[in-house]
Amino acid sequence: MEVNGADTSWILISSALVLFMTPGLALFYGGMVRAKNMLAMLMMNYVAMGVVTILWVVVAASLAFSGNEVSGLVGNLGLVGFRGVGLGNEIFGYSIPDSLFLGFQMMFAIITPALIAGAVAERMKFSAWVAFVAIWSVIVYAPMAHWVWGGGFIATQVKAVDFAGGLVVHINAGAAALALVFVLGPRIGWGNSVIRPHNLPLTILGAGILWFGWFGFNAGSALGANGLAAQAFMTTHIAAAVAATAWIVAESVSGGKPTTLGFVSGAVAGLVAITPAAGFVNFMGAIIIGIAAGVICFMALRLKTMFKFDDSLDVIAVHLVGGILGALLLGVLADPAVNELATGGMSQLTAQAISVVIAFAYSFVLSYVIAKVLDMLIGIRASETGEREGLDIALHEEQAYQMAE
Amino acid sequence: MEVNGADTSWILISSALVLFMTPGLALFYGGMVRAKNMLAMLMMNYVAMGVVTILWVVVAASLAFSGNEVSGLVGNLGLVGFRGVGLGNEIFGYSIPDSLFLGFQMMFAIITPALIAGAVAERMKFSAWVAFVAIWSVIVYAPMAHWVWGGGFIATQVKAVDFAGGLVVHINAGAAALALVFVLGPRIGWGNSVIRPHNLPLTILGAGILWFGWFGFNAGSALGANGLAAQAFMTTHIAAAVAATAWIVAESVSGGKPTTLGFVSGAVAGLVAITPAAGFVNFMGAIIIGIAAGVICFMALRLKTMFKFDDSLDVIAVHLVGGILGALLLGVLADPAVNELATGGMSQLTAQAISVVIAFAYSFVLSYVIAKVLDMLIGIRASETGEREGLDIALHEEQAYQMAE
Amino acid sequence: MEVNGADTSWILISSALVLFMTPGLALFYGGMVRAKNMLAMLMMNYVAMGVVTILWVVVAASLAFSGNEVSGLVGNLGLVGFRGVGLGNEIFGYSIPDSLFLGFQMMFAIITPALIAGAVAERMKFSAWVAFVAIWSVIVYAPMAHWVWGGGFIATQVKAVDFAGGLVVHINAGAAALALVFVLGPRIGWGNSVIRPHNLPLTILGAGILWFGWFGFNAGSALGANGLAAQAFMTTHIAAAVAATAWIVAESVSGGKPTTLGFVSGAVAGLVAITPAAGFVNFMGAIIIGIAAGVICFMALRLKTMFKFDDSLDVIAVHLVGGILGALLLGVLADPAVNELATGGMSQLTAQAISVVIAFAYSFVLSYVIAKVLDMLIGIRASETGEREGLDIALHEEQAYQMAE
Amino acid sequence: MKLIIAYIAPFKLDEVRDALKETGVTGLSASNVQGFGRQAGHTETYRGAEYDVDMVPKVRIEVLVDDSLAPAVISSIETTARTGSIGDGKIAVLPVEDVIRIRTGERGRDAV
Amino acid sequence: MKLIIAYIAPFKLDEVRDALKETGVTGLSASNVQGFGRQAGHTETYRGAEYDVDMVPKVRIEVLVDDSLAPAVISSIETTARTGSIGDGKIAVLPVEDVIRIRTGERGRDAV
Amino acid sequence: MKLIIAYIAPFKLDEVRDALKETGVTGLSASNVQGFGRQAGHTETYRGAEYDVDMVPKVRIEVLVDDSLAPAVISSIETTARTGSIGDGKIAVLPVEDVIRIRTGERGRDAV
Ligand SMILES: Nc1ncnc2c1ncn2[C@@H]1O[C@H](COP(=O)(O)OP(=O)(O)O)[C@@H](O)[C@H]1O
Ligand SMILES: Nc1ncnc2c1ncn2[C@@H]1O[C@H](COP(=O)(O)OP(=O)(O)O)[C@@H](O)[C@H]1O
Ligand SMILES: Nc1ncnc2c1ncn2[C@@H]1O[C@H](COP(=O)(O)OP(=O)(O)O)[C@@H](O)[C@H]1O
Repeated sequence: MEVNGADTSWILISSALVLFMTPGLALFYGGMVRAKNMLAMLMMNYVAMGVVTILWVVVAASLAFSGNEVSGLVGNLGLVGFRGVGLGNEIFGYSIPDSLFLGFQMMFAIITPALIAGAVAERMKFSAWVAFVAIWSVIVYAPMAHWVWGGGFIATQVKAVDFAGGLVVHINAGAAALALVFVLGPRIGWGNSVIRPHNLPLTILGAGILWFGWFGFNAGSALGANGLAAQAFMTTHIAAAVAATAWIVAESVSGGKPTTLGFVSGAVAGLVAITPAAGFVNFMGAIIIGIAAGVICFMALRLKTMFKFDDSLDVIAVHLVGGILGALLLGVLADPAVNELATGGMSQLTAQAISVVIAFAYSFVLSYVIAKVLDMLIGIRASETGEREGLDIALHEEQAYQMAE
Repeated sequence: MEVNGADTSWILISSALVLFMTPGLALFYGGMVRAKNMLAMLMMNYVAMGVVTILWVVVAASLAFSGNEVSGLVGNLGLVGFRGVGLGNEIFGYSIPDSLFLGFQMMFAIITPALIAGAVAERMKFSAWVAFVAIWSVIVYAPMAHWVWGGGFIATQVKAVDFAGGLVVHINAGAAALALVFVLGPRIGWGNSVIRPHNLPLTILGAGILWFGWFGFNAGSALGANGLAAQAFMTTHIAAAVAATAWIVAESVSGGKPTTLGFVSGAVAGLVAITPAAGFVNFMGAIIIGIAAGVICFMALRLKTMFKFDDSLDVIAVHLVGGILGALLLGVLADPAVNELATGGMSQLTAQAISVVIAFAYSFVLSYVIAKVLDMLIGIRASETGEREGLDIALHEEQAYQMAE
Repeated sequence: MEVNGADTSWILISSALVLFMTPGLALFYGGMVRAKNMLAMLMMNYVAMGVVTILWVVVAASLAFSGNEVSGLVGNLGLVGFRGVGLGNEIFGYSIPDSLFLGFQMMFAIITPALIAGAVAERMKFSAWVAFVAIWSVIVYAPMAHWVWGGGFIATQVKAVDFAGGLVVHINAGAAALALVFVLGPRIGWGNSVIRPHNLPLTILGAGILWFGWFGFNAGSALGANGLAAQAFMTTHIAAAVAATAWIVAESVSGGKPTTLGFVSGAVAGLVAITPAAGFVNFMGAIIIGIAAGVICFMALRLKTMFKFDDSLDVIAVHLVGGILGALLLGVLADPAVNELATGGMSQLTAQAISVVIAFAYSFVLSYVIAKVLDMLIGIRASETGEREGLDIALHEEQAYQMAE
Repeated sequence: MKLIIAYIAPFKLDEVRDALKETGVTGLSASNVQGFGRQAGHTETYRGAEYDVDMVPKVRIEVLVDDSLAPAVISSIETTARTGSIGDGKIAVLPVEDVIRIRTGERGRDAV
Repeated sequence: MKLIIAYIAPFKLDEVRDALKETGVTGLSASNVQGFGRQAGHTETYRGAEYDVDMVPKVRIEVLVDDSLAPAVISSIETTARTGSIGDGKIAVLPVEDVIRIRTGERGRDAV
Repeated sequence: MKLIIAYIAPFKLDEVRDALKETGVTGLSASNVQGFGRQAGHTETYRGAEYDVDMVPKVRIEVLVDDSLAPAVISSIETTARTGSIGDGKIAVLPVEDVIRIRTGERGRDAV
């Protein structure tokens, strides 16, 4: 296949859109923390754009997408330092330049650890976070990407599918979030009173940016400008809209008011859940996934109270639960008329379930170990004074907002 | 015609851009209300992304774009639930997938009612707003879209043209805004003292997002990546720039200072006015439309004081007046060298004038009736206490900003 | 060559992305000034979208891109008012419509003077700023664009290259900033105490928008959707990521904490430095440029203290120094395997160095003269009371934020 | 001299300021506070968790006045800020030993 | 009557308010201040320039109380706001000549 | 003891704080207020509607001091905050009955 201009155009802008999601996510999360931790929250997200990019070029891209070693467990070192990646498509043979394929994938590698930040907000040490992100990108993210998208065993042996990252991105990040939350423990004062968001308009703007960027994430995963991209575009939007609406309906039904944070949380939940399914389901499938995501992720908020863990910004309820929902529902709802790569039905569902378990287990266990080791070596939690005073001053010597002068 | 990758690529991103305008609009409006109504304002916009999407898929898209019944008055139910919409272009035969065509159009259906929100800000009840948007999308927006773009009587019999939504979007929303404002009455305290915007930087950012997204709106309306799209892109940008400048010149000439809110209001006015004309006029035409929009919309701000109606954020001066300006000027300025579909001249102008009257009358009357009926059934205005306390707490049990903790 | 849909699609969205950078820049700068000067800062940026657009259409585009007069010193008046620019590509013969080529270039003409605003923040008079931008666009920017991209003498005789604007945009703006800073003098109170940013989250969001938009800036400069665009896309992203990381490492090494403002400043420095080189270097080249930009621009912050000039928001350290770095390093690092138009090596380096000197000198001298003349004619500095009270009220009769009511 | 502090509903600020001007007050300072009182407060929701907020936004006005003007100021605030519903707020009168106008160095009642 | 002003660490606000409610206080007003005191402050950085910030965010609580309740209020704040580390803040007790409840016009101790 | 309240121009805060430190003051609290006074205010524009804003941003400083230090504090603020133009602000001196340092429980002048 030759490099095709139209596909290249669409994946160029899709890559930019996915990169833009990380600032969007930073705002989405940042608005929900207290003012004194705002910059630290933004920084946890932004730093992924630096650290993961470097590691991706140096080694992670190669582990994910170069060859296939140890029966599908990991790639080789053939593309270390993007060696031999030129302007053409000789390596991967897609209709877009090889560098662009690796670039598009890089943006996913960036936002995935950034998603985790929401769970550990307001208490994790910056140095430990950077170390965690660096290690995790190489030994958790890259192999998982290989298994699912790089010709590894989940694709070829388990035969599970994942259109744009239900396993690789959301379950992966959600499981890591859970592990980190256990190692870190709750924020000071958690459970006594509700810790309130300091600037919801920024959160809502962030959600708007996420929604916008997600078109690149999901419809870009068609790797071309074609009918499948359009289908993924539409299922993505529909699931987001339905889930957002379902969430505020659920809020109202359970005795509260429809909230703006609820609406945008529902939208994100819908976007998460449709991610693995976007290019496999029809419009009815998107609606069902949207409803499920809106209602079940809303209910999943209670998990943290039931099991007493402090997942600061509900990464588990939204990304872990939403990702699992999408990966499983896709097993039921996949429509071969949309995409013959997934047929739906019992065997598909089984494959999906197995892949979910593997992704969850691998990410949870390794994340736990990395966090524990880092905690022993350098400590992963900010000092008590720092946490009280605010991480912005304690870790970055900066304040988000200044008194008017 | 086959599905064309280049056109698909451009309409994919254009659709994303138009969707992104709604969060942009939310900020643009949100910055102008008082802090206590910020979230309610954002929510009025965002909820359109949920509710309109659902209704569009379920029925409105079909009424707008499927067939042509009752001599061009409305579509049929052939596409209810997006029935039969697949990855190809069998239904509409454009050079992009059918689902993408409906998706691009959906984004217009979303932002149009969102535009109305500015007029009713700071006093309308959320439940009534949701009901209004839902009903209006189906019985006002969908038919109007059909008349103009779906093969209905304005296109085929009146022979008026509307490149990207002067009639369908701006006059339509502006007329509805006027009707709602009459039914609702003014905000408490309106007229006694100026109600001041709480966060202009967000308004200005919102305007930046709108300007950015409008390229998808107007240049996307060429439905392909070609010379006409480029022309619409350029006329859009030029009109915005000229109108923004004209507005601050008008401010200065009439004895004030050039304001930032004036600049961005002018930009939006220019974008509105060029919308129907973007793919029909040459660059000189764009400049003339820009000047007219900047100056006349600025002067139209006085209407609300003259006729004593509380159009909170000047939807009428900007969208109704701007939309009418553009639709009429296009009759004079259309250049067949740009697009042979509009020739300019007297007969074109007459057709445009007739279409303006029809669009205004239909939208105003139906919107008035819907609002009145809703007011009788559930009440459309927030309680006095709620309005004083702020709609965020009263309607959504949330506060936009929290005291530093 | 025929107009090509894929290339057109990519340049349409690239143009929109570059336009979006100006609102992004406004936020980036705006967050760093004091609250009382917020709107004035935003306005200095936004007004460029108005004034430069008008002048570009009227005359500047023609001076830059029409023909080649006085041995490569300036264009002619053949395209005044975009005369004869139609839907095809008859004039320039690129694979995109002529109007789009001029539109893409226009967005560069807009953001370049906007970059200067950071240096003169918090004290320059709005009227003088508008006059400066207008004159500067025509007699500094347009000729420089001609020399480098319009077939002028830097391209044809000096044989220096500039992929996306190291000379034309960054050195040009940086030199003008330096000149203006000398004419204006420092802000009241500068040097006594640190003048602190009022809203860093907006600055960080602005940087995110800049990063996003820069993909259009650099990868769009390939003028097509092809391997070179992908290469520029990747080098751009890599340089930004590396420079951001290098900056916070430099901060830490020199005894401070890694700051969020540092991270985003580094990102911008990296984006600046890669701009001239994006389509000429390989990935290793991008990494080296990134490291150099992060470390050297960070060190260059000290210049203003050493030489006692008040460059409010460090335009010189970031854009002038970063631009020079990129333009020179490209001489060393250019890889003909990436783009045969630049070979690297001694003669390339010499050409680059000469072009840097010319660009700096021309812009500095003319900017200085324009500023001096304007100062004599209308005064370029706000009144002392105005500066103390805040420019928002003094110049625009507006306040950015209102006390909660 | 007295310092009169009033906690009032935010939407009353303009009215109260205008009334005070008519009373002869030549200066005042206002700031935002969060007040807790008999007024019930309200419920807020954060991601499914409801909680009671018993602090409501109020505006705090401070007026330095000469003793002779104090009663008029108090009754002017009382009349203007009253809506009759809970949350109207409170006025406190504090003794002031001295007032200085920074610009001129005037002291006492001349400085008010 | 007294006006009790306390400058406390922001994260203590909820606790102090709850404690005061138990003491019988029926109202208070709180606002954000920047405090300078013995507490060291901190270093901030702005684009490579380090500078010392000796102001730290504090919350200022004001409680109007009847004389009889004052000692209880003071000791309640003292106990609840104390962490034992520098920066815990201060309490000041000011005499109040009169208090008026705007809604009812009640005066003095009834108004508190 | 006294509570000295000063309303000053915002850009004077740093200078005043430094001057007070030299005078021997060991603590103060500052907050943003909107002041109305002789200073003319300014015109603002909102979408073509001009209106007068007679409130200007000021900073309010509160210093608890021992009686003996009060005169020095007052004259230090006077000198530093004065620019000679309208809007320089005011200083008020209020009697304080007691001061308590929360951390240690010290009272009176030791607590200041
Ligand atoms: N004892 C008090 N001390 C300080 N402020 C008070 C006190 N009581 C009330 N306030 C202020 O007055 C506001 C209104 O008081 P509230 O009791 O709700 O209304 P009302 O005075 O009409 O009964 C409160 O929100 C608070 O700001
Ligand atoms: N003399 C004072 N006048 C006004 N406020 C003060 C004074 N001293 C301290 N404060 C306030 O109390 C806070 C804590 O004071 P600090 O001296 O840091 O702690 P501590 O009282 O534990 O020694 C300060 O940040 C300031 O807000
Ligand atoms: N009577 C007053 N009560 C409370 N605050 C006052 C009073 N008079 C002035 N102020 C405060 O002092 C500031 C400056 O006062 P103003 O009359 O403008 O200046 P000047 O004192 O120089 O004549 C005001 O903005 C306000 O914050």
